[in-house]
Amino acid sequence: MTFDPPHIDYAGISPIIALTAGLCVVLMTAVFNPLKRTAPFLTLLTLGVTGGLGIWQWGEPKDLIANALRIDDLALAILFICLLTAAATVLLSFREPAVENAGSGEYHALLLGSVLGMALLVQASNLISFFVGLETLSIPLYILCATNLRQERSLESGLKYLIVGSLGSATLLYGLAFVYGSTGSTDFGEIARGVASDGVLGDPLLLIGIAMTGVGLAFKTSVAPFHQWTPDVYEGAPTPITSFMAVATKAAAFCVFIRFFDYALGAESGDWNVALAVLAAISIVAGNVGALGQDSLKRMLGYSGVAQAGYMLGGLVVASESGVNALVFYLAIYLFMNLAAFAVIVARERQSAYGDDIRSVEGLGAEQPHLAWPLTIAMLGLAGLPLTAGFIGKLYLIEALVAGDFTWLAVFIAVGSMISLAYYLRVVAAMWMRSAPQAEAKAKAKATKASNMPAIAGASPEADPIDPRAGSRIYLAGPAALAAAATVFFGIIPQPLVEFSEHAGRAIFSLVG
Amino acid sequence: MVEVAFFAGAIGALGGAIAVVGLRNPFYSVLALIIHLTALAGLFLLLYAQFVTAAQVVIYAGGVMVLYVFVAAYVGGVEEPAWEPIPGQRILAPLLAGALFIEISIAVLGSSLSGLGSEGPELPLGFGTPADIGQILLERFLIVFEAASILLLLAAVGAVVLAGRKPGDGETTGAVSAAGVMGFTPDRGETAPAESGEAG
Amino acid sequence: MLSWLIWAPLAVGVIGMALPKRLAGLWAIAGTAFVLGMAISLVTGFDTAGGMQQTTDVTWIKGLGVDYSLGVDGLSVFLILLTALIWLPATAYAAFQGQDRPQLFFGMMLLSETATLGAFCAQDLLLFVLFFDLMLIPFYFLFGVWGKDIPGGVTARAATLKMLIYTLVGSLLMLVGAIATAILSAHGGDITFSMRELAAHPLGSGSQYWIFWFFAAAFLVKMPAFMLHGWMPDAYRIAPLPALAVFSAVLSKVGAYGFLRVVLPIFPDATVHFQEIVLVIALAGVLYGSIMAFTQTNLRLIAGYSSVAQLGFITLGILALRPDGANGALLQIGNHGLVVAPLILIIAVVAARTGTDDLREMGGLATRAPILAAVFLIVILANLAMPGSANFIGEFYILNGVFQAKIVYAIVASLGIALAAFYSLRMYQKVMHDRGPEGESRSREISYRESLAVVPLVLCIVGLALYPQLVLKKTDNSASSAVAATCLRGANGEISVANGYGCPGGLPTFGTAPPANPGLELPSAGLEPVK
Amino acid sequence: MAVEWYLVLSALLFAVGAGGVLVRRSLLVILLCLEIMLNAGNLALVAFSRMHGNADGQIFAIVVMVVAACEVVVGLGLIVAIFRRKLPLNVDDLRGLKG
Amino acid sequence: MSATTWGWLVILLPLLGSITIGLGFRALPERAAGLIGVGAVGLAFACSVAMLISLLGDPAESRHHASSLWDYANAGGLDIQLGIYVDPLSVFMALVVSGVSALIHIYSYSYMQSDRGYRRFFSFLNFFVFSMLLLVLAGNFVLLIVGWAFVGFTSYALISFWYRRETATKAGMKAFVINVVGDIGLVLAAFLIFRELGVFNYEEVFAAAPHHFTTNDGTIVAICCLLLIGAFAKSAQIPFHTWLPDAMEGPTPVSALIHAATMVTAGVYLIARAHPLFELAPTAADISAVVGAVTLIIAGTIAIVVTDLKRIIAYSTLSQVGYMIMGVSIGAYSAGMFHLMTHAFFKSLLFMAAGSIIAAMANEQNIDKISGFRRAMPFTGACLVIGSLALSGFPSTSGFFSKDEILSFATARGGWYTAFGVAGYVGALLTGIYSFRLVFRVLGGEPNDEAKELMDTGHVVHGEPRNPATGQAEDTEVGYPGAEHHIAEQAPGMKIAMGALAVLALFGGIVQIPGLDDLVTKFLEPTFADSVIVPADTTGHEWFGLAIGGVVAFAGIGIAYFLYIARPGTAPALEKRFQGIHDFLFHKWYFDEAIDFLIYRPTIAIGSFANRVFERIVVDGVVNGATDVVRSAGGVVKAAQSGFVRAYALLLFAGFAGLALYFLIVSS
Repeated sequence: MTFDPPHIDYAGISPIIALTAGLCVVLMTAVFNPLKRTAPFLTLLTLGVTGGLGIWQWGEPKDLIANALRIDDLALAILFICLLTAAATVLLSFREPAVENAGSGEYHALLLGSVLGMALLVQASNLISFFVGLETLSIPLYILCATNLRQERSLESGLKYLIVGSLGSATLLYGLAFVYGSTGSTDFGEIARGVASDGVLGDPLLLIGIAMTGVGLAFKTSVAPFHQWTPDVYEGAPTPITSFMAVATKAAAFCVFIRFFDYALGAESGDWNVALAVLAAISIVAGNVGALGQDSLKRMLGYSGVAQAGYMLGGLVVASESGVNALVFYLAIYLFMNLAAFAVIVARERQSAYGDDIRSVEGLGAEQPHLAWPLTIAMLGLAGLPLTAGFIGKLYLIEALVAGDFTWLAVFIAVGSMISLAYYLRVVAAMWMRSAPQAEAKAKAKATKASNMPAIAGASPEADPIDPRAGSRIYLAGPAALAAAATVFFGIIPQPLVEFSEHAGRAIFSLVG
Repeated sequence: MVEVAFFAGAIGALGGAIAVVGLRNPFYSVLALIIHLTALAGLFLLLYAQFVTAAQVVIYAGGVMVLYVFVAAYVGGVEEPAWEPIPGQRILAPLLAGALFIEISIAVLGSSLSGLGSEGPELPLGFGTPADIGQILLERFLIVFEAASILLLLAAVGAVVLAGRKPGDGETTGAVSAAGVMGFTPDRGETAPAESGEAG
Repeated sequence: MLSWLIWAPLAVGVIGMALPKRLAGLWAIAGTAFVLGMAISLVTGFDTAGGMQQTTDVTWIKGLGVDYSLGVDGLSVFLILLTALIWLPATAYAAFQGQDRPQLFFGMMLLSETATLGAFCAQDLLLFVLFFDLMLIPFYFLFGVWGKDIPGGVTARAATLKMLIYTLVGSLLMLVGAIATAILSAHGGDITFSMRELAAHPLGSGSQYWIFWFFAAAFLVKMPAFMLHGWMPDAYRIAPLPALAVFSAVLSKVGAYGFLRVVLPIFPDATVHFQEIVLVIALAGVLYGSIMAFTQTNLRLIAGYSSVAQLGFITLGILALRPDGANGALLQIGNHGLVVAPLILIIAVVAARTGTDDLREMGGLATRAPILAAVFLIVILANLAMPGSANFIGEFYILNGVFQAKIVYAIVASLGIALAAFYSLRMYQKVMHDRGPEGESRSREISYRESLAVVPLVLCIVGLALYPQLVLKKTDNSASSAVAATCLRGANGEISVANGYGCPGGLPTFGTAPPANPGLELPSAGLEPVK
Repeated sequence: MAVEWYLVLSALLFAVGAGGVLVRRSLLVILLCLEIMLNAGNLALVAFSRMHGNADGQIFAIVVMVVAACEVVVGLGLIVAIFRRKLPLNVDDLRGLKG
Repeated sequence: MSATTWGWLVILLPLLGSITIGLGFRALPERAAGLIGVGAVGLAFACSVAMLISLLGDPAESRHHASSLWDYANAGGLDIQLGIYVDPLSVFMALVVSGVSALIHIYSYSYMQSDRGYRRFFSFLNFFVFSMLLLVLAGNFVLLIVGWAFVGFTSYALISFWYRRETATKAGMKAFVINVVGDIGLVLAAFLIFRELGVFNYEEVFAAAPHHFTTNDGTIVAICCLLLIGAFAKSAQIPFHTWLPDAMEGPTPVSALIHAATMVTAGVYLIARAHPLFELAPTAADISAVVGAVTLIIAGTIAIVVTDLKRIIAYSTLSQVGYMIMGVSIGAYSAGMFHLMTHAFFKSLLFMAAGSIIAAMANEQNIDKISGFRRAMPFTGACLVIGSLALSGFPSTSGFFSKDEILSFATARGGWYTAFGVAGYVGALLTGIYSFRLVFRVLGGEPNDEAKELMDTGHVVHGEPRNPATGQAEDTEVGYPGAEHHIAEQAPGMKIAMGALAVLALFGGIVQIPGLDDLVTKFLEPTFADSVIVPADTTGHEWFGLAIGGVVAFAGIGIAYFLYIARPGTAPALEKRFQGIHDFLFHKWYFDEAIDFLIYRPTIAIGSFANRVFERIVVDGVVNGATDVVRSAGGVVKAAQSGFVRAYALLLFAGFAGLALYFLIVSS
């Protein structure tokens, strides 16, 4: 028996190495008290270095470590999205009660762990690294959701996520087992060849495997009817974590969705695309109608995320390069739109007495336009109105869908967007068309009370402290403004982002050939 | 002989599983799971997966189950109420489970893949032995191996975060993480054998 | 040039956001005046004989085949002027009125001007859709933030949301339709949204049939057409009047313009196929709008329903699929814009004096405000398409087109003219004549500032009445060719779909007899009296 | 024994585990049921590995065990945290988030 | 200068006058406004005369000129010019219009002096003259419609001149809407002409029509019927006549000018103008003649029972216009135009006289309350008598010749056209009765209070004026004759105008005495030269007709004398005896009620149905229904989101099972 060590391309795996190293360093800060305050900065540094290494590797696709991973532009594109989200999450987590509860080092280490999982997932090129990546992504998130330990809801959301998430993982695993069983390989390339071979194509064993894999991935991307964890977990989790989940998890899961379905199972696309299209349609309907009348902004965004996942799934359904382009483009702009929204929600959560209730933003247009504008732009963008990137994103998706003969799904997107206006604009209306003297007064009263009587505040476990100046903190207003600016910028000059996503699409379809 | 072993293992695994679901007391469920896992380990052995069998016994039956027992003992055996609050769940749940079983079985039995009906091909010598597995793991799945260890680290950190005592809990005001490590040793103890088990 | 025209308002608006409150209004007036100047120079430089002019064509989104493509032709040139012309007085009026949060208000006004000008200039289908949708955003804010809640009735927020969802139903489907058009006509090749290209390679009639409705829905809701006008009453009730003036005067016309610009050239077969259905909708709009207008007592709603009726006429003209109808429709688009904007501003003036929008609480304003009454009277006469006004010429052309195409529709539609006379005069009388319920002590003459906003528009009405040819001669070529698209079909130039008029060379001939001898002969020449 | 037998058994185990998650309310037992489902997957993996004479499936199964262990650790950590907060360990009582 | 240049001047002068007065309404002194108004119209008359002279300078066969200022609307195959057409007919009309208008302006200059709306009045009045001249001089159908609508509008504006009176504004609205209906008829006729001939210009249309249409072709009949709708609406023929009596709410000079002398005769002009078309469509011409005949009789019957001073004259106008319509429809073009001219003279004279009396009565118009003015206002009384004589066709007055020329033409044409002659004589009898009923009731009898006061003091002073119809106090501030009233006896302007008209009414007939001279016919000859209806020699018929006419007139006047002077009690007795007929006539044959019931109410009903039901249930219902569907779907989604994690798992597995099922089906 000879040991044949795999070739290790250190340049290729440098982002993963950087993340791992960063994770360990950040974890150290948890142990050494004086370093505690440095954790966020070290995390940002790690993310920055990883991003830099990613840029270095841009445009040089290669298989890594015995084909377990493949770094290409699709992987990097999604990785950039995840890194940006994570960086924003770090900023939003400044002074977050959840961080205090979990310990800054642990919190950030877990965050980095999740990002590491994403890095693995987006590059995953065989079933095992796919599964491990997905779990590395998920498990830290289960914990992070529950980090606001003082809040029952946070615990509940963590637990719900864990239970349903594990169910999803088990189903996914089972599906992967069947895919492995019917093709005899764990490698995506081999699977692609196996699937296309006679006797396997259309075999029930393979198809049931695809069905179960689809369920698992649909679960991760919050596609209905596997979406039900989303609103609950989004609402219960600490808001920075919600924003992280909303964008990064979805992006990473969609990346592997693309890689696995369009590449490994590409030959079967004629069978799975209709099924996924139906799921997309159900998501669009369920997400949009569910979001109507939600008072919790995070919950509303959760449902909206379900609907958006339905839109994005459209890009996958058509199994075409333009579909993938559209999906990646949409994910990129989804990052900006969500970030702008969540940054404002975090600010208002800390500033007002209403938490993430819609009442917390009432009258914001007059009181704090620098917060109202980003949220407005985010809502308009999510609704897909022009001059925001959301419009271009929908345009891109619809174009891919129509070209792929899924015009009916395009119509669903249109109708869904229409319904979505009702809840997105409700937020806008609350900001600009209502005044909120009462809310502000209460918040101020509560703030003074909190500062006067810290003991009582501490004793009341459900109440988070009020920070009356949260609205003008640069680490909240800054990301909000930048993300909103990006939303508008890419709405007017989308070409850079279009090219970015075309790289991604080409990366995967050059494999398909 | 193989058939007898298979059916014995199958009955053990299935019986254990049904017992886990059926027994009212969580503590007994934990014990039933141990039976299930052990029986499954036997089946793995029948499939020429020696290392998996060993890991199953060591990690699961030995390690994870200890953890379960600890926690079950810690939180106490709480009987579940018989009342079902979700309408339709009691009827739909078994139906759905049955449907899943039938669908998967149809897929398995309806498949035209040639290998399914056979016992499988002749296997090379040493298939599934620790050496074989170790070599594959380090040659082809190195990154997976490393990732799994990071995952375990993260899970450990997570357990500390979740179960550790906090200053707010009013027991100690020391460093949070230190208190966590001190206050919740079992999982720390569990991660070590898992890592070492793979390395071997 | 066109880019400057389109984006100047937005630039002005953005700068205005940073200005102090009292300067915002003046700055916005200066901005809209500047835009008007540009629009006028555009019109004067317009070459009547030439087709598309002042074109800009830059690739915008390469992968999607979307170009930033602008141009002006006879269809759009006066609409651009109209836009610039209406925005200035409306902005001025709003500034004189004084607004809450003026920077935002004027920012939104100017953004909406950008969007509207963009829609009129866009020569790329997708760019058109984009601007078409964009128009809604500023109006969502204008209506929602500065609208007034009706006590015991609808709130501004609810009404605005209703309007937005209604109009977006159409626009989003239109987006799908536009994309489908481009993709289907590309036949797997490079996708382009260029309207000219799309018109040159029309789709098969099967695809046209369903895509047609996606576009028609968007345009008909925007107008609003009969049965799709559900958003209109509430929105008109709550809207701030200066914003409503531009909304009613210009935005509702974009739908009609869309028919001419997009539907006729790109979906000719479907247009011919569904001609009658749209005609019926338009006709119902004419009658229903008119009847509703004279049973309403709220001035805003009278203006609103009258717009429904007028837009019905315009749609009739377009769907007559004849050059005269199309020319009339274009002229009427301008006319109605010129009429309804001052009408709504006058409603604002009147409401400022009486404190109500309700006819029943008004009367006898003319006693104290003869100038206001005279101005109002001119507007009203134009609104009821008094012969001698350009509106009459517009309706005359429209109805003539319809009459020659589908005679029954024209005869029924002419009822609308009588009803228009009724409701318009009724409105005038109840406000200016007769007696109010309790004295009219509050009434005063139109102020200098208010007349500065209203009177120039009225002068435009009068000027156009004297010389409607000013518009017609510039629209004639483009309107005729837009209509001609519905009869020139087939790749080899053969006429595969006839719109019923023969169409040799794309233009219908008239009558069954040769045209009369143009020589000036005595009527009796050659005829011996029978003794 | 033909591989089919193992697969049918695995399907049965998966179904039992799924049914258990659906009907049991104790958090602890739900975690146990999840274990059963993962183990069903493992059985399928190992059986396929035998069928193809390819050890990838076994590697996969080992990885799954690690993952399962991690899930258990986190799950139990959550149970402890919930127990500490004196909250119910019945999943049906955890429904502060809904709608 | 050519005839067309004069023609443009004729149109332009009153327009300039109107604009000047309108824009300068604050700056101009009242008197200046009046002078500008009078001057503009006077100059217009002078220009008309110049136009006449210029036209007469041309040889008879080329007495027609077209002129266009600019392309008014020329696109899409339609060519509409801003053009006029000058020929004997239009010159004749321009002369009558501008001449009578000038006199009425002079009258108004005095009459309206106590009115606060003086400048507004003159501005409108000048605008009316402009519109009417535009109408008669227009060179194509579109411009005709423009003029047509303009006079309609000015009519509206002047009827509701006293806009604080509800009765006035309602009457104005009625007039306007009915006129718009007429406009629509014209517009549709223009469309049809365009469809068939592709042109709008008179010359081209009339030249092409005979080649294009065969006689009584369905299309040409349709065209003519549509033209007739316009003509009837404007000339207040049945069933479009109801607005005219109500139009008497306006100031009296307006009634004289618009609702007697000029505008209401536009229908007559139109038929004469379009005679080449009507001759191609004899059916339509006959319909028109019948309507004219019916109108003249019905209006006559109503006039006998109406008690409102001005309305009696208004119904008589209806009746007289009926004569003209009948005349031009049966081919008696120059006779019709002749009657149009003489009618303009005597009818405006009548109105002026009535206005003088009404002023003295402080706007009380009920003849039951007016009596005995013969000595209080001798000049007015004389004018009233002269006007009435001419109206009833008393021999040697202008009406005598013109009316009988029409009737004799009818009898001369023979066949069933004779019936029109008979109807005309019946009408003439009625005319005699009602016109002298008015004369006898107003001038005869005991002087009432106002008459007495006038005789005693030389002036009348009234209290606050009230609207007799509603009892509302008049708003004198915005223009209603104030305390100071102007009567012909004291205002020179009124006297001049009335005197001139009295002379014309008495002696205007001499321009066309059968067998002696035929100035009008000769002058109009070139226009109607193409007429195919030329009955045999009519002179005999005319003299015979004149004889009958004279007898009938005497008879009518005699009956009136009998009823109102000789046996004053007879009239009320007859009223009692024939209560039903009286009521029927008094309610004007229930035309208003019928229109109200058939048209107005249904429209309102539809409107309120649409408002209350349709809008809410159908229009909103569709949307609300869609919203409800969406909302209830939201309810379902939220109900599924029960918070039970096991329920989520259930749905997850259900989705899984469904998906698996789909794939199993696909695989088989």
